[in-house]
Amino acid sequence: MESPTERVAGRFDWLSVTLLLGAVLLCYYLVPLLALVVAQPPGAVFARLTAPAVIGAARTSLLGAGASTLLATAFGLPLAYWLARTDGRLPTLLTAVVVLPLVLPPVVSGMVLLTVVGPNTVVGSAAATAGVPLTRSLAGVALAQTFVASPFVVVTSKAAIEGVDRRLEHAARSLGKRRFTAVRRVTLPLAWPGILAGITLAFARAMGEFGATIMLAYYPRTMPVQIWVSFTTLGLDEAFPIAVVLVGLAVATLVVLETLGTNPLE
Amino acid sequence: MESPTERVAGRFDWLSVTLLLGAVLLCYYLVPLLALVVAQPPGAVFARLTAPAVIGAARTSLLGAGASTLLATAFGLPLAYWLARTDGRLPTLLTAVVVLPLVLPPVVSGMVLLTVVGPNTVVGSAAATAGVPLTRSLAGVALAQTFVASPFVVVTSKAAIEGVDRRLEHAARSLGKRRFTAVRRVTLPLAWPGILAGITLAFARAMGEFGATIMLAYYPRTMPVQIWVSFTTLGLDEAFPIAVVLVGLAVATLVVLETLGTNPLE
Amino acid sequence: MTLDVTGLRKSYDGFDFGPVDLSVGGETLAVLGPSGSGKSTFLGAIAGTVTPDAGRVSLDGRPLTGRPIEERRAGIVFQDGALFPHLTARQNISFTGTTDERVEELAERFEIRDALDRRPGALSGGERQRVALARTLAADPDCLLLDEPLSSLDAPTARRLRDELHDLFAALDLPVVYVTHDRRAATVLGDRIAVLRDGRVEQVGPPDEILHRPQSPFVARFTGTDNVLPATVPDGDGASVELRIGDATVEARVEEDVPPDVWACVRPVRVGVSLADSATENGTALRGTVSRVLNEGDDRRVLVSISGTDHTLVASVRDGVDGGPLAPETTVRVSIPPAAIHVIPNTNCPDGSDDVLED
Amino acid sequence: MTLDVTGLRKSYDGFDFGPVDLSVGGETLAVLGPSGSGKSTFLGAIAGTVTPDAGRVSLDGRPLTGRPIEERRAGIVFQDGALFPHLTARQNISFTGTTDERVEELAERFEIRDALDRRPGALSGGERQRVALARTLAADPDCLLLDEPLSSLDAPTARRLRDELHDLFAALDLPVVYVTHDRRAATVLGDRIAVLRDGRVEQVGPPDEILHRPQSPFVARFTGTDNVLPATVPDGDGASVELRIGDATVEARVEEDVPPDVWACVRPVRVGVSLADSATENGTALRGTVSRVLNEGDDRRVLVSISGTDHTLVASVRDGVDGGPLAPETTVRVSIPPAAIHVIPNTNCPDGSDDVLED
Amino acid sequence: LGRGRTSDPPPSVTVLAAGSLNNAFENGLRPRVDARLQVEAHGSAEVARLVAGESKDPDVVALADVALFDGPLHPPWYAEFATNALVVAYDDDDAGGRRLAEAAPDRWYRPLLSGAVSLGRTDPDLDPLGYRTLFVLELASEYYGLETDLREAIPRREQIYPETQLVSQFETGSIDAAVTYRSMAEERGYDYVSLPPEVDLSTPRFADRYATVRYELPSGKLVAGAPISYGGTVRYDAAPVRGVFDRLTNGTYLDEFGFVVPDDYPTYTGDVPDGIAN
Ligand SMILES: Nc1ncnc2c1ncn2[C@@H]1O[C@H](COP(=O)(O)OP(=O)(O)OP(=O)(O)O)[C@@H](O)[C@H]1O
Ligand SMILES: Nc1ncnc2c1ncn2[C@@H]1O[C@H](COP(=O)(O)OP(=O)(O)OP(=O)(O)O)[C@@H](O)[C@H]1O
Ligand SMILES: [Mg+2]
Ligand SMILES: [Mg+2]
Repeated sequence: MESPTERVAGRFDWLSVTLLLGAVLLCYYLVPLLALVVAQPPGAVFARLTAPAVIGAARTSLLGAGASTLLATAFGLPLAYWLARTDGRLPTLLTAVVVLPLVLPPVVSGMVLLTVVGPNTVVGSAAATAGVPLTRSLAGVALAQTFVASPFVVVTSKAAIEGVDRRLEHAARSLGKRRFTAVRRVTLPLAWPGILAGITLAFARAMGEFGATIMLAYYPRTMPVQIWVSFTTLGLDEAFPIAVVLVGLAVATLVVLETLGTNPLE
Repeated sequence: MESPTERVAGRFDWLSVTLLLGAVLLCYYLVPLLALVVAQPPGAVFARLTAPAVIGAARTSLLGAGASTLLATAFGLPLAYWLARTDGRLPTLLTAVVVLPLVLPPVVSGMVLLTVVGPNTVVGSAAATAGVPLTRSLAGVALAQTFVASPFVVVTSKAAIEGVDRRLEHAARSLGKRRFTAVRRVTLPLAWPGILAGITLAFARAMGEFGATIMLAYYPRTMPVQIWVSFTTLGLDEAFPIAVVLVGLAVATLVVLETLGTNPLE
Repeated sequence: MTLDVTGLRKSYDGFDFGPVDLSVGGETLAVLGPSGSGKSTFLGAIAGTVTPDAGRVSLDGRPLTGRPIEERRAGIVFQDGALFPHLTARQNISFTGTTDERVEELAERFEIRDALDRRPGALSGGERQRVALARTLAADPDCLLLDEPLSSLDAPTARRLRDELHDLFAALDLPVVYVTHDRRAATVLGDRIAVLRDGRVEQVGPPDEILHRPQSPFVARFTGTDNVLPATVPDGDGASVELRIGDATVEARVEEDVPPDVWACVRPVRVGVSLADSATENGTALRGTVSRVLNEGDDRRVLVSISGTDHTLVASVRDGVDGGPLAPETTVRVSIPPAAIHVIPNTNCPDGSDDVLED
Repeated sequence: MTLDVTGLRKSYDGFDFGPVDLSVGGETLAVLGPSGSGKSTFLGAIAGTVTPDAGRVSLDGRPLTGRPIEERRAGIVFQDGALFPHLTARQNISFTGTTDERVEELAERFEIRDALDRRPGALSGGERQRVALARTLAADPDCLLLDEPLSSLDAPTARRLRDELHDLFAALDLPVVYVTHDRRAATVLGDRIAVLRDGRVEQVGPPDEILHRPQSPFVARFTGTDNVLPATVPDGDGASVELRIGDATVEARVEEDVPPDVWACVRPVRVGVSLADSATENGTALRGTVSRVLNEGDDRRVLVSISGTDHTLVASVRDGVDGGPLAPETTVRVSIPPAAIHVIPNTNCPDGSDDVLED
Repeated sequence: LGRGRTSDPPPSVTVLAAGSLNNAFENGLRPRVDARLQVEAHGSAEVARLVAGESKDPDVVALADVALFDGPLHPPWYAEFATNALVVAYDDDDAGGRRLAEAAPDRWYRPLLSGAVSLGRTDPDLDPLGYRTLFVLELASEYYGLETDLREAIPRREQIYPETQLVSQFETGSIDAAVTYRSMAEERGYDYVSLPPEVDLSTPRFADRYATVRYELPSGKLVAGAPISYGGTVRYDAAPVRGVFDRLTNGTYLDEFGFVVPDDYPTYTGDVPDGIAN
């Protein structure tokens, strides 16, 4: 039989200590969120669910965040792969560039973006002539969110791809598969948890983005803009229920993302 | 001798294609940033470097972002480890919780944080009595930035830790090292690229954070707040040079971070 | 120091390990068994890297089951080394804070001095394996669990290390469980050998007993007794009996009474093959035709179809010992000394030929 | 199909591979060599996973060097398998789009049907190795590079697979480079054997030549000729010469004229040991004292200090072949048939004993 | 941008407006115009900066302080269409707030001076409400003939919040009282103390009196006290824009939202294009 002290020692689990520390952070996230959610009368929240302005904003937010997450993934993954698999100082330098959009306050990001895609710029007016105005449009929403959120995909995926043994890619290629196929079928699935983390972060950030969006596209309104408008016109009581709707929307999407994107290794 | 067509085929490198795609995104980051930097007369930028308000703001920003990155790492790493190494549905659920602060527009985050650490709350008044006011103080800056930026450390580190073979930790423990030591000396160094990515993202985001910071701490001013104040009082010509200073500051810090935090595997 | 394993079980989807009961004193237990028979699972359950479904493991009376890995003090060398990829070989070995001298001494012993300052990614397969071995030994464990520690080494190096390990184990006086698929290493290193089959211990005993007195056709075949033939004993009394294999008859010496149905086991090296017209040799002689000859370097493996039966005997013949060329189709005389035949009662033992096929 | 390797070189910090020149036709080249001698580096340079510093590799005239890995069509089985951890064994094997039937057939052949639907993490060491082998074969490569593909398998399974591979290689008619540290596998599978030492090819030739007519003490020792003794030839003409080893004299048969200083090489199995008082045997006889006896299962390894010299001879003695007990301190008569002695000129060849130590 | 979009009916007109006008425009003006109204609201100074810096390019600009039309914006003309008054809003659920209510209407500054009430205000450097709060305090000292200058005694830096925070702090009860526009107090249903017209900056009649107080902006520009006056201008002239601007400046909706429209409003300054001032 084990002696009691041995049992206690066995039970004193370091994993629980990590959870304890982590719980502090979790509480820091949860308490304000719960305060927000609990304080709103469910009726008020449900009423917002049918308000056309809120429905429109939800649509814009989902479309915009979806589009920018797609853009971020489509362009960010190749970039991440290149950064991870190229030797030398250049990738380190470029990684720093990727992080810079995060450093700018979103409003400033919005303003500098306007200097590039604004209606009076070459790009902006060309696009507008082609019928795709880059500001005050869904395209503008997506552009603003892409600028702010896509670095997460790049930086997180880069780290994840670096963690995949290059030899597995070699093995796939030695079986006659082109590098692209090897990456698609071996490297990316193995880096998937990290890539998914990046995509999740980017999507969430895009959903919550306000500063840059309001510069590029006040209209169509995203949820954060709608919350802000409601707040400035009618106050907190009007704004917070919409925030709860936003949180609900995000949770639903994140759960779908987690489920569709299950780690293939598990 | 190789035939010319073989040579060409050999040179057509898929890695370059990824860079081509990635370059689109890089340009999207770089062009606005360059537009910003190049448009500012160097003299104007240097003048800001000595302005007391800017120096103060830079100090606050660096201290705040540094503190919040430290907090995020100190509490976020244990949480990430726990989330990565625990089986079941609970970690998935909690990971969603971790992402939620990103979903809230920063201003809303600031508002709900005020309901928890504001001067009239239990926590806030207790802290204020103890001489550490949680709003309108460096502590407030750090708290706001931690809420907004720490999820990056948690989510990215979690993915990185998941990528480390558990058997290596087992091996370390079979050599008689406690779990904590095994994690510190084996798991964390191996997950380091991912963790560093998370820390980098968190730091950058904290440097750029505006919405939540302005709610919790208008004073002392951080760089984004200072930029905003300069913009509304004196206009773009005053604000953009400060933004350039911010970018320079961030680049310097990121380079230091990259250098100090070199991947131990390389 | 004694390692006791009682009723250990572990089930995977499609594979059941155990129940296994074993006790290892200050000795070396060599574990032999086919690929997938549960050898690594066994070691893992002792070390704590595999959570068993049932059973107890204790070291010198101190229970190990349920304890965290780090408190077990069971040094395990994983089959693939499990080296820390971010540390050099030296840092791997001194992970537990071993002194420089000890690291140097181990490196000297295992011939990896040149590799010490390289990371595992820059080591050859064999170097990696030796670093893993050194790392485990450097931690001064209370028992040693080695999972095929020499499998990636060339024969001369493996033999040298085997001898080093032999001396080391003798000096350490710890329970050592040594998983190997090298019959020679098992014989040289093992004070006892345990043969695993499908997750269960089929036989445990000293090397000589396992090799020469297997208790089942499986153990016989697995340990190199390639000839396991069904035979009947028409007249089974006394120390010497006649065995009928098909139409042929051979004489065997037995220690106990044997039932009428038996397996006759003969190691290939004990089968003599001579040209049919050469002088009669010692022991019972059978006639047959050579069906195949395989050159294995020092030995030739000769397959002989025995006349009057549908069995094939395998003989391991040394160059120049019997003289004369042995080509397929040659008619030969096969002689087996009566003492070379080991008899296993053919009662409830399954044949085992499903697991170990013949050439 | 011919694989041509010319002037291949690769330098690591502290290790230089090459220059190596080799040509492999539709045959199997077995590569033997100590751990760390560059075997994996050699295969990697052909497959493209290692970038050589110099040299050319071509397959049927088509140059491989400088080409991307995927265009080389060189199927490599990595030493550690390099299985895709996120795919089941079946998905690993059918990675290149192999039909289900072919996967089943390979699985059947390599005895891994039960393991097909598991991921590498849930496979045993030997199962993993066989999946890697099957995966490479399923890709229908133009040449095969195998890095110790059977090292994690138990002896009977390894032998069965070795025979499977033998038939397969014969049927495929591709260049096969087979790195192994199993001398038997090299002998059975290799049409030729190359012995690597410190990154260079020390000798290439058919198995019989490598084993029985090594050109250097290193090759001799590495391929199992444990007895490599310095000898002088007082009178070296004709087919039969007398060799002086210390005070003792043995007779040897030689094919060419030999210089006065030579190495006398004898494989342990060719050394006969009999009790000093038994009848004189064939061949030259020496006297000596048994210093150690090691039981290796079927054989006993007997170390005999030869009187009149300070050399020790190793004999591999089979149970019951010579009869009588052989204990340490016994005085014995050692006989070596003149044909069993292989003579290597002791001119510029280094001894090689640094690399391959004796028991 | 309104000019290019004649093709898609109804035409859209973009209005960049001061935050305090947002509710009136969103819920008062929008139902009264045919055009698709796109209102963007920021702080008045921010609006002016955004337009001056060409970050935003609206058809109509409407600000809470016509002083901004002398810089950073320099439109050729503008219309003043409403005024507002400053009030002291308080929270009736709160001890501090109730004390303020008890002191009203003539002694409202006492609890503020004694420190029993936590007051919130906005940054005078950043928006007009901020410096107007200071004007009110100075004018009140004069009006009540106090020895202590309220402008000196009351303000402390801790009282300064960005506008969004001020509102949310007030609504969540962290601040007992705030100096704010009457329109805002009305629309949000705050309790408030009305101030005498000599103090509350609402009455053009007292313009001279208001002009005695000043505040220096960080740019060095000196702003003098003046009646609160909401001004607007059209940046891109087009029929739908004019329609909107006309409703914007002449609408009755302004009263509903707590603004004051003096009889002579709207008044025009500068080079007014034909047909705007009818
Ligand atoms: N995690 C697992 N999940 C499912 N099955 C497993 C798992 N680990 C091992 N197995 C299976 O259990 C059996 C025994 O595995 P084990 O690794 O113990 O064999 P082994 O005797 O060490 O074989 P080898 O000599 O090939 O290394 C194998 O059939 C293997 O496929
Ligand atoms: N990437 C590398 N960097 C530095 N040294 C290396 C690297 N790879 C291999 N080496 C060294 O080169 C030598 C040859 O290695 P290689 O793997 O080819 O040996 P090997 O013959 O396959 O040995 P083994 O039988 O042990 O697998 C070894 O000493 C090894 O330490
Ligand atoms: Mg195993
Ligand atoms: Mg190797």
